[in-house]
Amino acid sequence: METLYVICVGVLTFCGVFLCLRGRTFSVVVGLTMLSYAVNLFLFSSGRLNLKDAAILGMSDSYADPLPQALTLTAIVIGFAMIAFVVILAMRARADLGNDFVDGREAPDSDKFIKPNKDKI
Amino acid sequence: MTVHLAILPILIPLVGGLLMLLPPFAGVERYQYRRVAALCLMLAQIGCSIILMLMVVQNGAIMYAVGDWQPPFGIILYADQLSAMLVALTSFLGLGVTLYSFAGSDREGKYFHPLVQFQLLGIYGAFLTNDLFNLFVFFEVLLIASYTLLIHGGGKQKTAANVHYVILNLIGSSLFLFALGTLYGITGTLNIADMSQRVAQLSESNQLIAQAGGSLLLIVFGLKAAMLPLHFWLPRTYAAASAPVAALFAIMTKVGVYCIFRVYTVIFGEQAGELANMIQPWVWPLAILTVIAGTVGALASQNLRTLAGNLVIVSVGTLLIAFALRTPEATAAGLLYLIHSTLVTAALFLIADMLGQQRGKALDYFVVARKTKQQALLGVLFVVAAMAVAGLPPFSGFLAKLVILQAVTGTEQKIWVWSVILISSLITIIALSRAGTTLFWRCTPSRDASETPSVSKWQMCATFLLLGASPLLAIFGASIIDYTNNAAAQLHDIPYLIEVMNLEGDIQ
Amino acid sequence: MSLFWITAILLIGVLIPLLTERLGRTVNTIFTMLAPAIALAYIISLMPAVFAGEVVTEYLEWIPSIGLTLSMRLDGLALMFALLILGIGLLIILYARYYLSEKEAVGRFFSYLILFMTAMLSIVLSNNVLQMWMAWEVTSISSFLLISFWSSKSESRKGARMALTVTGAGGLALLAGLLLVSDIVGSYELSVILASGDLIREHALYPVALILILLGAFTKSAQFPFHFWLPHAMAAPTPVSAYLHSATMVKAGIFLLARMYPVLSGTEMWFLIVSMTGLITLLLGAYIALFKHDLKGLLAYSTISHLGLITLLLGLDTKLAAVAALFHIMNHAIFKASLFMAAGIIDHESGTRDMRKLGGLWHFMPYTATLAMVAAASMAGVPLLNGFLSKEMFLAETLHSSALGFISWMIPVLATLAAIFAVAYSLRFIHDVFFNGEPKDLVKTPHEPPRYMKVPIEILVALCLLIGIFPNFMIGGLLEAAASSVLMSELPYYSLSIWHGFNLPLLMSVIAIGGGLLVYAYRRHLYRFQAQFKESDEKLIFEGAIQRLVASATSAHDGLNNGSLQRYIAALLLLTIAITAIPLINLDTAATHSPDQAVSGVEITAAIILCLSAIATVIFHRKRMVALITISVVGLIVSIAFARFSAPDLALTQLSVEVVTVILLMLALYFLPQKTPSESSPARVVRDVGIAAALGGLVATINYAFITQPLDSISEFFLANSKTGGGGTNAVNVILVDFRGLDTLGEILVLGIAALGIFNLLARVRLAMPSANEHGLAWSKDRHPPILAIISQSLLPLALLVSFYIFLRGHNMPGGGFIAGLITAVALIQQYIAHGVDWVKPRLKVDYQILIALGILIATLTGIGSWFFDRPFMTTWFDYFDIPLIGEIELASALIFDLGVYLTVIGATLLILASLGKLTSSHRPTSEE
Amino acid sequence: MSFTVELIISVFLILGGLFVLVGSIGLIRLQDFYVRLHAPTKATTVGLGCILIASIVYMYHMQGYVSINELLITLFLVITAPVTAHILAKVAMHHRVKVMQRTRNQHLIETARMQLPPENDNKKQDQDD
Amino acid sequence: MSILSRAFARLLPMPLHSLFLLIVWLMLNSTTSLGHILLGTLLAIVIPVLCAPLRIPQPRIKRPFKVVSYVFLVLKDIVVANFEVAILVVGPMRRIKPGLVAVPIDLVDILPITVLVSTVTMTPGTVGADISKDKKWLYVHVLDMPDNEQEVIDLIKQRYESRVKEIFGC
Amino acid sequence: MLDVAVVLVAVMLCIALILNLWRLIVGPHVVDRILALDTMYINSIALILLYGIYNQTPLYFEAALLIAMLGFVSSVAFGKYLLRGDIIE
Ligand code: NA
Ligand code: NA
Repeated sequence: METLYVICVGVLTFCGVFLCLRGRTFSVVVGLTMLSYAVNLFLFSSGRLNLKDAAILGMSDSYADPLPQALTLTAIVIGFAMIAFVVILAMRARADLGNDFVDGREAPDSDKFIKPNKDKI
Repeated sequence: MTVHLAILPILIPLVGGLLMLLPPFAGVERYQYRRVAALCLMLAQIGCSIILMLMVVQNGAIMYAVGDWQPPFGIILYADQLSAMLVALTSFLGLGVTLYSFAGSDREGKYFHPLVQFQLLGIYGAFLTNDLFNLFVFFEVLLIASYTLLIHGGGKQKTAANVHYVILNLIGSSLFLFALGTLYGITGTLNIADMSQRVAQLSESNQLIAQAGGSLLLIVFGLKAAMLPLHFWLPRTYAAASAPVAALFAIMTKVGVYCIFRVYTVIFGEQAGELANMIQPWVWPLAILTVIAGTVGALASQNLRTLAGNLVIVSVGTLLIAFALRTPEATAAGLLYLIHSTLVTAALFLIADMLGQQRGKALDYFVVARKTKQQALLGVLFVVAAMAVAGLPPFSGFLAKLVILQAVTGTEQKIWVWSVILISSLITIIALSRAGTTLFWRCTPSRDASETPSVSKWQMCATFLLLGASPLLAIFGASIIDYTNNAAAQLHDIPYLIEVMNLEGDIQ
Repeated sequence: MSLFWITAILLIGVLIPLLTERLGRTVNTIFTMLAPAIALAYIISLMPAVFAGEVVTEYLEWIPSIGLTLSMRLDGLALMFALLILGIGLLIILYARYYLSEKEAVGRFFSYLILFMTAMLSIVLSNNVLQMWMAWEVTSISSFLLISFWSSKSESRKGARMALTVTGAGGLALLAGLLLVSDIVGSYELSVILASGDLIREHALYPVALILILLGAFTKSAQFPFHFWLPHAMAAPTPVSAYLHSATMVKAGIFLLARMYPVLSGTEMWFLIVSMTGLITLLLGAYIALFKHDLKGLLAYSTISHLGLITLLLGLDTKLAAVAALFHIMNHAIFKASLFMAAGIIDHESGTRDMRKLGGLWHFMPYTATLAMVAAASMAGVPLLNGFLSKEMFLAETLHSSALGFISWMIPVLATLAAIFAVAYSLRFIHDVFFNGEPKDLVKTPHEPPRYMKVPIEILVALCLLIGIFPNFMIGGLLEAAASSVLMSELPYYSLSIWHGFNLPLLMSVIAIGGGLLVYAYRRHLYRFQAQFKESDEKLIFEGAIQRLVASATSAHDGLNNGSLQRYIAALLLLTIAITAIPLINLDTAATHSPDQAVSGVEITAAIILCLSAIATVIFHRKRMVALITISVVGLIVSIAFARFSAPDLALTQLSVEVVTVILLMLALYFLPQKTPSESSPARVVRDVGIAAALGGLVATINYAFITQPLDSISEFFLANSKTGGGGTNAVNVILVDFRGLDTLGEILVLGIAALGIFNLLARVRLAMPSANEHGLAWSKDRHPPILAIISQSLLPLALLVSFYIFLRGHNMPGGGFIAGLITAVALIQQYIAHGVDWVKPRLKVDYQILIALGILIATLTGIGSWFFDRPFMTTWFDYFDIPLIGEIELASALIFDLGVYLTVIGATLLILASLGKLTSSHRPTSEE
Repeated sequence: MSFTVELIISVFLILGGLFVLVGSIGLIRLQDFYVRLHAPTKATTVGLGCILIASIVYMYHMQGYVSINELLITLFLVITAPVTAHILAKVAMHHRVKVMQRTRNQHLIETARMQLPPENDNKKQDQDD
Repeated sequence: MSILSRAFARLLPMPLHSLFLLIVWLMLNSTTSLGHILLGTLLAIVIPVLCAPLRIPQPRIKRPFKVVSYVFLVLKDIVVANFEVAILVVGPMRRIKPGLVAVPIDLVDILPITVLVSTVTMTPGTVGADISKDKKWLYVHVLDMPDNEQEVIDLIKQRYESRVKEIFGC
Repeated sequence: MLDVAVVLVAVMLCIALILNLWRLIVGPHVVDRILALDTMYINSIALILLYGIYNQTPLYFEAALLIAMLGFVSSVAFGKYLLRGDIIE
């Protein structure tokens, strides 16, 4: 089981990292999402793999390590907030820079766009 | 209230920042309310951090068990001289930033003051917590606040810089979690003090795993600190940020440096057996290369903000050198340098902004442009900042660099460190003199300057506050060096930490 | 009064000219002279004591722990320099009053000048090497400001930068040298260092320290090969040149050599380096001076030459040579200052300094001409003038040197040659300017300067004469005091008199004067000879070098920081791989670890699906919509995996987060290109696959390494205390809201800030919406399918009920505020999807910003509440109540905390969506198909 | 647990499993999207229904009371599954997804796509040819 | 009286709905304890009030008991037809003769139409693909079209639409 | 007997999931992939319920319920995207 598990974590990391190295914001965001799955599984497994018992008291005699679960939960939520931010940032970059290259390079882009209006709010 | 002193620096900006999101502080037209609130909050934080510092000096380090759960189980805030000092430094910087923003930059976007508060909160938290995962959480707080502050004011540059900054840091956060998973998975604890004890007792193969986890942390902290080759994001980011934000960011790299000091002194410090000094072979060359990279960048900079950003990198490299020296003396020297470089580089960003305001479209680029309206004032500020940052006497930079040079022992180290620091100083002088002569003296025939905005009283106040610290640091150098010496000694005193945490005998 | 007062008064003196500037030039000048005058008077009052052999020292603690003290020392050497600095300084101030025009910032000029004076005085009075070094650097800075005083001129700026760069570099070398010396001695106090000569000379690091210190001295004193900055510093106003390049700035290096003479001299190395440098500089300066057409240029090279002379004397390493050096320091300062001032007057009154244009000025300004001629004669070493005396001592000393062995004769020969040149250029100075025809193309008619502008020159020229005629009376005591503080031993016999009888030095002097006359007479041949060599402008070379440095820095920097995020990420990952792989290489994979748990077909299937869909995401990543679908599968399987590994809370959270994330991605996708063109080169793909595979392998290895080890963790505590201490049976939830509540507080804060940030990101952006998909297919006209609308609205109450259920049970069973909040949010998102923003917004009148703030505030205040029970932040409270009919219920403060979480999650999620909705709802601009 | 109960649970489980499987087989085998849409949306609902019943019965025997909350899942699925199918059918029509050659009244797809009433019969004849 | 009833109407805009929520609450908690009944009632009152702004008014169910019989009828049809579909799916593909039909519908309100479409879609072999804009035609994709397409139309209209009409009393 | 049935059903569900994935990967149209994803959601519910029976615990019921709810939302969102581009216009 452990071998299978770490292979999955490795594959997810591989896919996430590869996508993070692409040149477009969207691919990078997908890569980050993938990477966060790998991270969550990795962090979670620091409490070891418990196939039987959840950390709900009274439901059995031995329990899974609840601490990594709580940590992973926090990590998931924070990851969610970050991914949400970066997704919208990607949109903003498209609006400001006219393309979706992560390097913000000026490239012809078929779609027209409107630049942000600069009035103060 | 003094019982809860250790958590007040976190709670004041938290509650204050939240209140600013609620009526009567919320709303575009209520900015005056928010300014008053922000000022009060900053003063409260400064007061609180000073009291904290005094308390720590007087009564020793404070351990605050959040939720009344004792170490190693609960989240522990640990205020020793080092963290108290950094909290005070941060709040001081925060005051400067807040004051500067009153000139109008706080109205260029929504939520400026709450976000500054949250950013400060994150930084305080990172300095105060003694729990690795909690450190991660505070890192994320300060990061998300910085992401948001970075785009404050809007504009292409900011967006483009933010894309890099955010993505790199998200990868950094992922690595942080990998590291945390590894360290928890092998030591079974999150409390830094507890982990330091457990690491020392690991089996040989587990030590290697812990080393892998610990090494991952170096990447994380190095990225925040802008250690080579993780520094690429910094100049662009800092140059793009609006001035008060860039000034506030001056402390952000120091958070990374602080974490390197804390984690590799406590967890992988002298007591860690095989793992002691494990990252030294990496930090040594990287620190020196960081200084070189920052220096080269400074010379290559096209505008003052980028130059200041590269000087931040130089300062980080210098701090890492201080870390790599591994002695309490070097740590103390590093701490002095940390205070100095934070305040002065922050001031330099503000000066760049004020210059930019008065130079029209040329902004702070090193090109011929119209003469600034307040040449004398800005000139004096620039010269003082430049001298301080280049390490010229009589300002703090000289003192800080001198102390670091003195802390180097061993001939080989001396050759490297002295030559790198001194040559970097020289090139900084060259870069800054080129910058200054162009910015102030290469002027087009002056046109009507009546439309150019003058430096506002808030901007002046803020810059004087930050820059004024430089000569003061030099004048009161004796007591400050005393303090940093004690703080460094306390940092290196692991048994003391264990004692404060009541962790003796926790592990047989 | 103490020596510190001198510094203090002068520091105040820096401000005085700025404050009195408005009162007019004359008043301003008088006030400016006040501070130096007081200082001078005080120094003079100390003269008897110093002459008596006393060393006046004073000491004030500053930062003793690093050896930085305010420590003053007034011995003979310092006295001599202090008198020169203050005395000539006062004359310069008076001179500058007339030199600078009314329009110029005289106050600022005086302020810089006094600052420089303070620094210079601090160098010579310092008894602590660190303090001395500080002052040393301040002289560099203040001279930078003075040289660039006419900042609008390019040559001023460049000259100033060059001076700063060269002296700055030397200063840093000096610091290193001083630190080394202090390390050897163990003290930064000069008194201690001066007493430790043998210790230093015998130390292994002596050569390094010597070279570093000499670098400092030579750069400052414009010794070859660092001499090139000095002529370009002539871009400064003449008072500055007169001051800095006669008595002060450039003499700082000489002072340093003299100061460190007791501890550094007396070795072969010292002799070779110092005397050879001095000799080359002496000759080179004198030779080049011949060819300069600019008056100040001539004087600058003459200065270089004389500095070389002094250096050579100090390098000769005999006691008498040292005395001669000190003597010449004084003489040179006096005649050179007066010459510079004279040159300034000529420039001032005729509008040019070019000797090719000047000529016959004797008719216009005979008085000034007389003064200048006397000073120039002193420079040439004509008898009855001070320059003659010290030069003769110098020539005598060159004869006594035998350290170069069989080529020792070269030193006197070359010295004589230099003297010939000196006579020639002095002659040229006089002849070409005051005689030799008529002036050409002058912009104004020259005339005598104002009365008081000549006073400083008169005084100095008088000194030249007086010292030249009555040397012993005039400066005998001072020289003796200075010499004894440099030599720190019995003084050698020397006599200060005009006539020493016919001897070899006299012959050399005569040869020099005669030769000089000849050289000047036949100068055309020499000029023709020199014209073969291309004249090089050091300024251009230096600027060029700096620019090349900048250019190479820029190309290095830009080559590295090419703005490519991919490169930055790759650098990050490669370092990660390198740094973590090393411990893992040593990891014995066969080491003790527990065997794998059994694996079932379901798990293998799930793993296959997970890996395949992850890889499919990579393969399809350019078809973005498909990538979203495949990554949804990944998310689903990860959630199921959490369920499988006994983490129901995680499964629930991951599920809901995953759906919201995918919805957000879809929202973004609408505004982004739908497809990515294939743009990565195969080589790049291979590189990236390599990096990704290495990191994936690394992560898997680390994971496997610890996952198979037994774990002794702190978790037992949580399980044991979850119910009794935290009041809940779901240990995960109790950790979240109690044991580690601070994390959760931070987590919702992150979420809240992210929402605010997203609001900010979208507040000012208006994106055009594509009116068709990537294939050009126009969007469906059916905006809100009614069936979907009906079903969505009937699901809402059900979803709210479920979310409340999940919220309430969280403490004891899987669930909690976060999941409940997300369920509510998703149900509301469904309403947005079904009805659109325009429809939902007016019906859902909630201010999400307030909701977020309230949520976090509730959570925080719950934590603060425990203060009222004298407990640390976030200490929770719970109790069980038995209520009739209803039964036992539990009340816990954690529930209120969780409510905060719940509200924040709803507020944050909806704020994000509402901001996104704003983008597209009203008055949407669409791009054409 | 009595044999009968076990039998009932097993039968329901296997029945459910079979239907789920058949639905997924259909997803693979059927030849165009519209036809494929029939297989999983229906077979899986019944399949899942059976497994849910098995679960209810099982939990009743485990815990001693009827834990009918599984019915809630059924309820959700019953409400939502048709809507999903409806939306996906709309998508397919909107994108003019390829339809099997032998489908009758193919012209109605375009009509439905535009949400128009069906047109008169002679036009329909034309299209059929 | 009218005030009371109006207050009641405002408090309980959809009594059936509220009852349904209460039942679901008790189902969720698997309990009939008094505490949960009280809490459930509270929720059953509060949630519809909260959701009210987001509702498009729809005709009420006039004959609740017809709902039960309708549900059982549909259930039976689902089970029976599922076997048919299952056989079709497993069998040779060429036997499948798909087709589309346009079913004229008499229902006016969207809720009854939704119920009808859902029913059609739930029963295997037919998918309610779309409704015309004027809500008079329901387009149905049929998996295995009988030769006479009217059979399908009649089945839908007589077996389901008429019953839905009865339930909603229109 | 129940054990055998559970294993048998597990095998069936696994095959079903693999088939779903197959359809999801081969497409050919995006809507096919969405249909496959939706089916996967439903099959996962079955798998989780089966796991609950196998493990004798009701803890995973909520996960199944949530998949039912969220799977619907995500399928509809995908569909809406393909119809209108903007899912919350
Ligand atoms: Na002439
Ligand atoms: Na507690």
